[in-house]
Amino acid sequence: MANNTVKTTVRKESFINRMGGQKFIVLLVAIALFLVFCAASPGYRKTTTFITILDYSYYIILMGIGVTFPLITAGVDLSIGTGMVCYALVGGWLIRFHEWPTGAAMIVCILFGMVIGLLNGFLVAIMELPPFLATLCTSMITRGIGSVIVGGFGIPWPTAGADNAWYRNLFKLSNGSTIIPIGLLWMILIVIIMSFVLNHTKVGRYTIAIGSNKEATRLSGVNVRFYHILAYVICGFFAGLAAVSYAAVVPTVQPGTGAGFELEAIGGAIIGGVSMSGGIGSVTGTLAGVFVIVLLKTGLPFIGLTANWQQIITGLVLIGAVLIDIIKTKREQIK
Amino acid sequence: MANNTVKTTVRKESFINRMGGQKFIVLLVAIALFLVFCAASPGYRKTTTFITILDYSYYIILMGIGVTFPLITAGVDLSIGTGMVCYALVGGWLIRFHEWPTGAAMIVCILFGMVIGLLNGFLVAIMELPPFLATLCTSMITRGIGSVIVGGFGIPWPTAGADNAWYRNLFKLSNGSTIIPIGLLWMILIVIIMSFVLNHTKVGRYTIAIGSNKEATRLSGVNVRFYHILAYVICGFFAGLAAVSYAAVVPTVQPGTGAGFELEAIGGAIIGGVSMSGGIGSVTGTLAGVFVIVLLKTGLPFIGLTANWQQIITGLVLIGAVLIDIIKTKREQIK
Amino acid sequence: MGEVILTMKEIDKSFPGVHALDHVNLEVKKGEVHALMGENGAGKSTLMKVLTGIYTKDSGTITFEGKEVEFHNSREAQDAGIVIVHQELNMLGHLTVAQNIFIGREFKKGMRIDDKKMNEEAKKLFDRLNIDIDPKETMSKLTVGKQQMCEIAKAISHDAKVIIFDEPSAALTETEIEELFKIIRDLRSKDLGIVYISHRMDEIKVITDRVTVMRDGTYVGTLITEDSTKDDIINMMVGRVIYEDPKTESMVPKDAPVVLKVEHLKAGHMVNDVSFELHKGEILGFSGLMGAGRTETARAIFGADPIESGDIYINGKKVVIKNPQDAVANGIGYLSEDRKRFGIVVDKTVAENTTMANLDNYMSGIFIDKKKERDVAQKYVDDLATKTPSVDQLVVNLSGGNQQKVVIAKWLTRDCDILIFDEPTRGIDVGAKSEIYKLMNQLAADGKAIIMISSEMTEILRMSDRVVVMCEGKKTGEIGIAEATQENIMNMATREIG
Amino acid sequence: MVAGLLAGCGGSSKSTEKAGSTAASSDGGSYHFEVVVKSFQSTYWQAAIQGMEQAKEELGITYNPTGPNAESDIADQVNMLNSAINAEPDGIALAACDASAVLDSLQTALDKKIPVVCFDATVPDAPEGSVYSNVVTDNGAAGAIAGDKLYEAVKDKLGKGKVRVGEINQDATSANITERGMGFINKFKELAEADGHKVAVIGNDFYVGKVEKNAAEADADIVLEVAVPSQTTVDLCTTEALNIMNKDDTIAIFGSNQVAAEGVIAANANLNVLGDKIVAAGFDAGTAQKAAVKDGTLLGSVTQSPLMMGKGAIETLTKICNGEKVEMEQPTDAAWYDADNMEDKEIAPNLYD
Ligand SMILES: Nc1ncnc2c1ncn2[C@@H]1O[C@H](COP(=O)(O)OP(=O)(O)OP(=O)(O)O)[C@@H](O)[C@H]1O
Ligand SMILES: Nc1ncnc2c1ncn2[C@@H]1O[C@H](COP(=O)(O)OP(=O)(O)OP(=O)(O)O)[C@@H](O)[C@H]1O
Ligand SMILES: [Mg+2]
Ligand SMILES: [Mg+2]
Repeated sequence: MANNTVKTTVRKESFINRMGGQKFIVLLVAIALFLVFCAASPGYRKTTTFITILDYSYYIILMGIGVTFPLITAGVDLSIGTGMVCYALVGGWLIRFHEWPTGAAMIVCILFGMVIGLLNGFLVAIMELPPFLATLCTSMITRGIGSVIVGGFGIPWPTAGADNAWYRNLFKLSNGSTIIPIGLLWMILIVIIMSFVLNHTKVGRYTIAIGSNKEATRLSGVNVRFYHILAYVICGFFAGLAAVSYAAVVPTVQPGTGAGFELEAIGGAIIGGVSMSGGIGSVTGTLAGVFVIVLLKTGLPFIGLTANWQQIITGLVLIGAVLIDIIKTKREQIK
Repeated sequence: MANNTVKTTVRKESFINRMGGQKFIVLLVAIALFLVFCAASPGYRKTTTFITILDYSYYIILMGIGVTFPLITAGVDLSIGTGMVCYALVGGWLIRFHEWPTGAAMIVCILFGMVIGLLNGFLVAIMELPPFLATLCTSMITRGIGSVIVGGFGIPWPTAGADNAWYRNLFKLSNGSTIIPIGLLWMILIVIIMSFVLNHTKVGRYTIAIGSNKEATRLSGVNVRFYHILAYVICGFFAGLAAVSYAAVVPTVQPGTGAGFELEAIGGAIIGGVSMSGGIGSVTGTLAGVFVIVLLKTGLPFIGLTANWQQIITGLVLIGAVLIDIIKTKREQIK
Repeated sequence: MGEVILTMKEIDKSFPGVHALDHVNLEVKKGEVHALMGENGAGKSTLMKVLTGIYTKDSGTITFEGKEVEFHNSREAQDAGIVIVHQELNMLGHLTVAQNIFIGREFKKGMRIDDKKMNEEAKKLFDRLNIDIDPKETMSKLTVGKQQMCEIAKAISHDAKVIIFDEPSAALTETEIEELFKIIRDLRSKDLGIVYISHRMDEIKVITDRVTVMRDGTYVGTLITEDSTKDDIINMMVGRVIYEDPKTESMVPKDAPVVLKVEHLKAGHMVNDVSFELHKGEILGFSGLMGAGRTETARAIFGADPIESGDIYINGKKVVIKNPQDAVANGIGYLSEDRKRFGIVVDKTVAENTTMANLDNYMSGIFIDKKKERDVAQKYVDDLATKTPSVDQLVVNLSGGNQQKVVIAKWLTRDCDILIFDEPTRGIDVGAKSEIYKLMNQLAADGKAIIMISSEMTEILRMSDRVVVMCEGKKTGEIGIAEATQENIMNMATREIG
Repeated sequence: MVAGLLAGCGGSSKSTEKAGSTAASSDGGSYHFEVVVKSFQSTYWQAAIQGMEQAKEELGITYNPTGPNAESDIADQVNMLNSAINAEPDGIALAACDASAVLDSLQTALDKKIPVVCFDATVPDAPEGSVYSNVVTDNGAAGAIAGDKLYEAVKDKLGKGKVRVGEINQDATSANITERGMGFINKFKELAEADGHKVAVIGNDFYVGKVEKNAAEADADIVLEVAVPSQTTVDLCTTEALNIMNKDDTIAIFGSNQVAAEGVIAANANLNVLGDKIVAAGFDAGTAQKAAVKDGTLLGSVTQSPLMMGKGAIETLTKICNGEKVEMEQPTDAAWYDADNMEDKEIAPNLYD
């Protein structure tokens, strides 16, 4: 008897895969790290520590979310680290030496970030420069520009308590003794919005499509250049936002710094499952990945490791976090 | 009538293309930069300056040649910067605190580099970690290990004139007043050898093939894993060599440093025409690219630019150097 | 057939080193299926790419619906009503089927892309076209055949006036082709103009109304299909007559030794308890429907995918094949069905690809002997009549069929005793096809053993000495060529076992 | 000013409040301190840790040293400081990378009544009462020592046409380096102007911007050129030094920390101008610099006492915890060393390899 239908055995997906695979593992790693640090150090399990960790995670999270977009297009943005510091410098300089209102300076930060993003996008999408090189160059340029504009001096943004320091309350409300880290709420909100953008809007869809197969996307009649540039502009936008949150925690923004932050953000994104060869990635994954990095950075000193050992352990844990998923996937394939 | 021959209009290649395209342009840029700096600064056109520039270019050149291999496999090695410093530290520590002969310490440097290369290769080729992340992690690990082994202290290699400082003569012979930079000869020799390896041996052929289409290469019966790992081991070997040449020029090797050197080497390779998406690149191109970077780094202070402007100009020149070729290619395509 | 909707006149196009189109003409009417034929590299795809704005023409005119047009990109062509199903797959592997089909024209609900509606629409489309694909599946997980059907569905979903199919059937099985023809007839009845490119003569006779033939970038002529014979068309294409008759009896001597024996092979998701024997000098055809597991069987034998259980004997000796190296060392060669992904290194030269599997023979000391390499590459370019300006041409610039010839050359340099040809003539023109057939017969006569996986029934019947039929990962039958007919093979290919 | 002895952790207020959680501290004996240094990058900080190690053995306390990877990782250090505060130690010894970056954290420490002792670098705007004591080298004075010595050495060459004096500073952000750099500039300028010379300071914007009554380059007979590399690496310090040392009118050069001084030494490797044509001074120690001082390549160098600072910081914290009274400013001296005195027993221990 002929039977034309093909039997489709329902593939039993593992619990982890149903929860989002690597993302989920990384989240577990983050939670595990947190618990280990809490167990090992009394100082770590305090609310105040938690708030401090959050304070210093916002800008890395924001940069990570932003850089997820160029990464998904199979590009990269190395300029966000020094760029972020550059925008914060320029914003602080406007407030301090030109008496701009804080709000206006914040907008300048974000716009400046978008302009550099536009430049990166132009170089990559129109001039077809390799993203690694193009953004390495803009990274140098922004580092220089920031210092030149402010004249080499460190710039403090309005400190807590000053008139125009309301922006600090964006990240942390302190009612006398209790401190509410509302920055965390913002992060959650932004992650939700950007997840939506990535998964349910044209911008996100075409970002993924460009990373999957740029030429095929172009042949489908998509304005590839526009969306390719947009990915970098989004990244720049978030670097600008990160500048604001950075200025809110670091009393003085120092020119010449910032190199290395981009690696934390990019590293977080990759651990969170973003593929550097493009087409794959999620904002929630990036969030989880960045958390792992931030937790390691803040937690290792608490368990009494010196700087050198912190480096070694960070490297090993990050490799481990990614390996878990890879080994799991391999085992499943063999089955 | 069957006519199997294809009509071929003889392609008129431009002079630049016949000379090697981007490589050649980059070489021209390097020469132009050199001439500009010489013209602008009397200090720059001295032999001694030239020799110092060479001294500080060897380790970047060596790292650049090495990293060309992982780059061609569509990977990257971010660990060479801190790695190189780590090997130099360990080598110097053996000489100083364990009275090892210099030659033995040099061999340790190189072997250590190859071991880290092997680790990178294992993580990338066998465990299939993203190269960016895997080598970022080993970069942290080597930074930590170097400091831990030497106990955090800066390590000077035997200074010129000391008994066991013969290794310095490998790079520079000084007969009283005249100094012969024989390091340059070594570099030329190494470039010739590695060009040969890349273009005329199996190792090179398969490195390129892996970068172009790894799966097709595997299905041709090539031991892809072996050659993929080998690319990283070669890179590690050169990082070890670079460590020796670095130790020969800096008075003290400081733990915790080295981050950023890898970007100069990778940047140089990319400017010299190596494609980060794999399959394309040449050792001579890398050499030219690294020269552009080294010249900018050493020349800009001489024409009176302050640090910030040096950054900006470096970024702009590098973008320009790559753009020339891209614009040229585009124009040819439109024709 | 209605009025003329599209005219291309005196189209000229050159690439560096190649004069791809030399004053070519083409005229398409409403409600006709117009075949575009020609050998590999004749310029068919290039002509269509010029039409749809992917390449800019050097000279000539395009008239569409009475107006002269010039499209600058595929979007403009699409908007005007000309869509194309490309010869090379253009999928976005990371997106779902529905997302692929509606890329660039998503349904929206406010800001939000309405994926639900897209899935529904895709489902409707598939139902109408009688295709069984889950719109929510990720594209890269589908087989080549299913991906091709998605591409076709995507083209049809446009509200087009002219649809171009560039070798749609190359990746499809017989049943799928039947479905495709139903779809095309339906489109024809709706007064669309259809350009159909294919190398399969049978199809041309069945589905098309007129045929335009190209040769070496020039226009040869246009025929009415009904009024012309297969031989007329072939003659116009290659300048001679080629005969393709089914094989009637096995050429293999009865006592030929078994070179390859596979026992109870189990691998991957699909291959389940497959056993067969392959004799010296034999061409063993593997037939079956799409997804029958033939490719996976071949890949498992070749070591490309891990084997779960089962034994492989070569010349009576049990061998362990863990990876392609082991297979190659044991004298097995494998020509993949997906040449772009697994067959060639596209951005390397013809010469480099030719020696890829056998570099050891082209070394002098530790150095590659480039002269020897180019010589052997040139030899196979001549033998297989590969159309390329030189052996230094990058493979990416060759036409699809010529790329296939380069892959064949790769395995021929390596003198393997056992060759697995997975869809060896996919996308190859009649002339070259007969060359490859001749070559396979020659190889078999020289004592090589060949497994030929093919979805083209005529090919199976013409070439095989024996046929193995698979269905759903199991071997469902084995039949000598003398007894094999289209009917009994189809029967086995759809047989429920156990 | 004498600060906060009553709030010391061994004092009554805290021990009653926290009797349960920090039982050990109420013994008055084994205190635990958090130490945040600028980095572990340089041997300088290792010498400081060595001093702490000595204090640990003498006083029977425990401490936990942390620090960022580079002195420019300001945010990292603030982070570590916050972590240290949250660990609620009996006291914190801090060497701040950036004086204004730690202000918020110091406020938190004050709120939590954790005493802070700054060593190596001060925090001038620290919240009242948060910093109990500063154990620091007066960097301005230390830089001035080099200025003084170099001026003495080149005095005779002045007044015969325009001359150039170089200064290499590793960066323009850290307080130590900038104070030292300015200390040198101001001293040299002051001495030269006292002798009737006109001094123009040129080069890095930051330093030039801090000079008062700067002369125009065209009018001056002494040009003081300040160079800062674009990154704090030896090779870039070398290039900057090379540039200045290659100029015909250069007569002296000063490198204001180990990296900068080694840059000067490295630049001389091929040029061979130090000693006779150009007089050079360094700062800090290290094998290369010590060798250069010994063979006369460098006229001499300035050393701080990192060991004493580290030890002093821990001792001071212990005193505070014991409720003893401590001085707000506890300067540790910097000293000039040259080929003649570098073996002296007051000098030699500070000259780390
Ligand atoms: N981008 C390109 N650069 C250089 N040459 C090209 C390019 N595209 C096509 N060609 C050449 O133009 C000629 C025509 O190619 P085309 O792809 O149109 O052939 P085709 O008729 O579609 O062949 P097939 O049946 O094999 O698909 C070939 O010789 C091919 O090598
Ligand atoms: N569980 C599964 N998950 C994903 N894909 C599957 C699964 N089972 C089977 N497949 C697909 O079915 C295919 C098995 O068929 P195979 O390609 O071997 O068939 P074939 O007879 O060669 O057909 P084709 O003509 O399509 O090449 C695999 O390539 C695989 O992509
Ligand atoms: Mg074609
Ligand atoms: Mg198949």
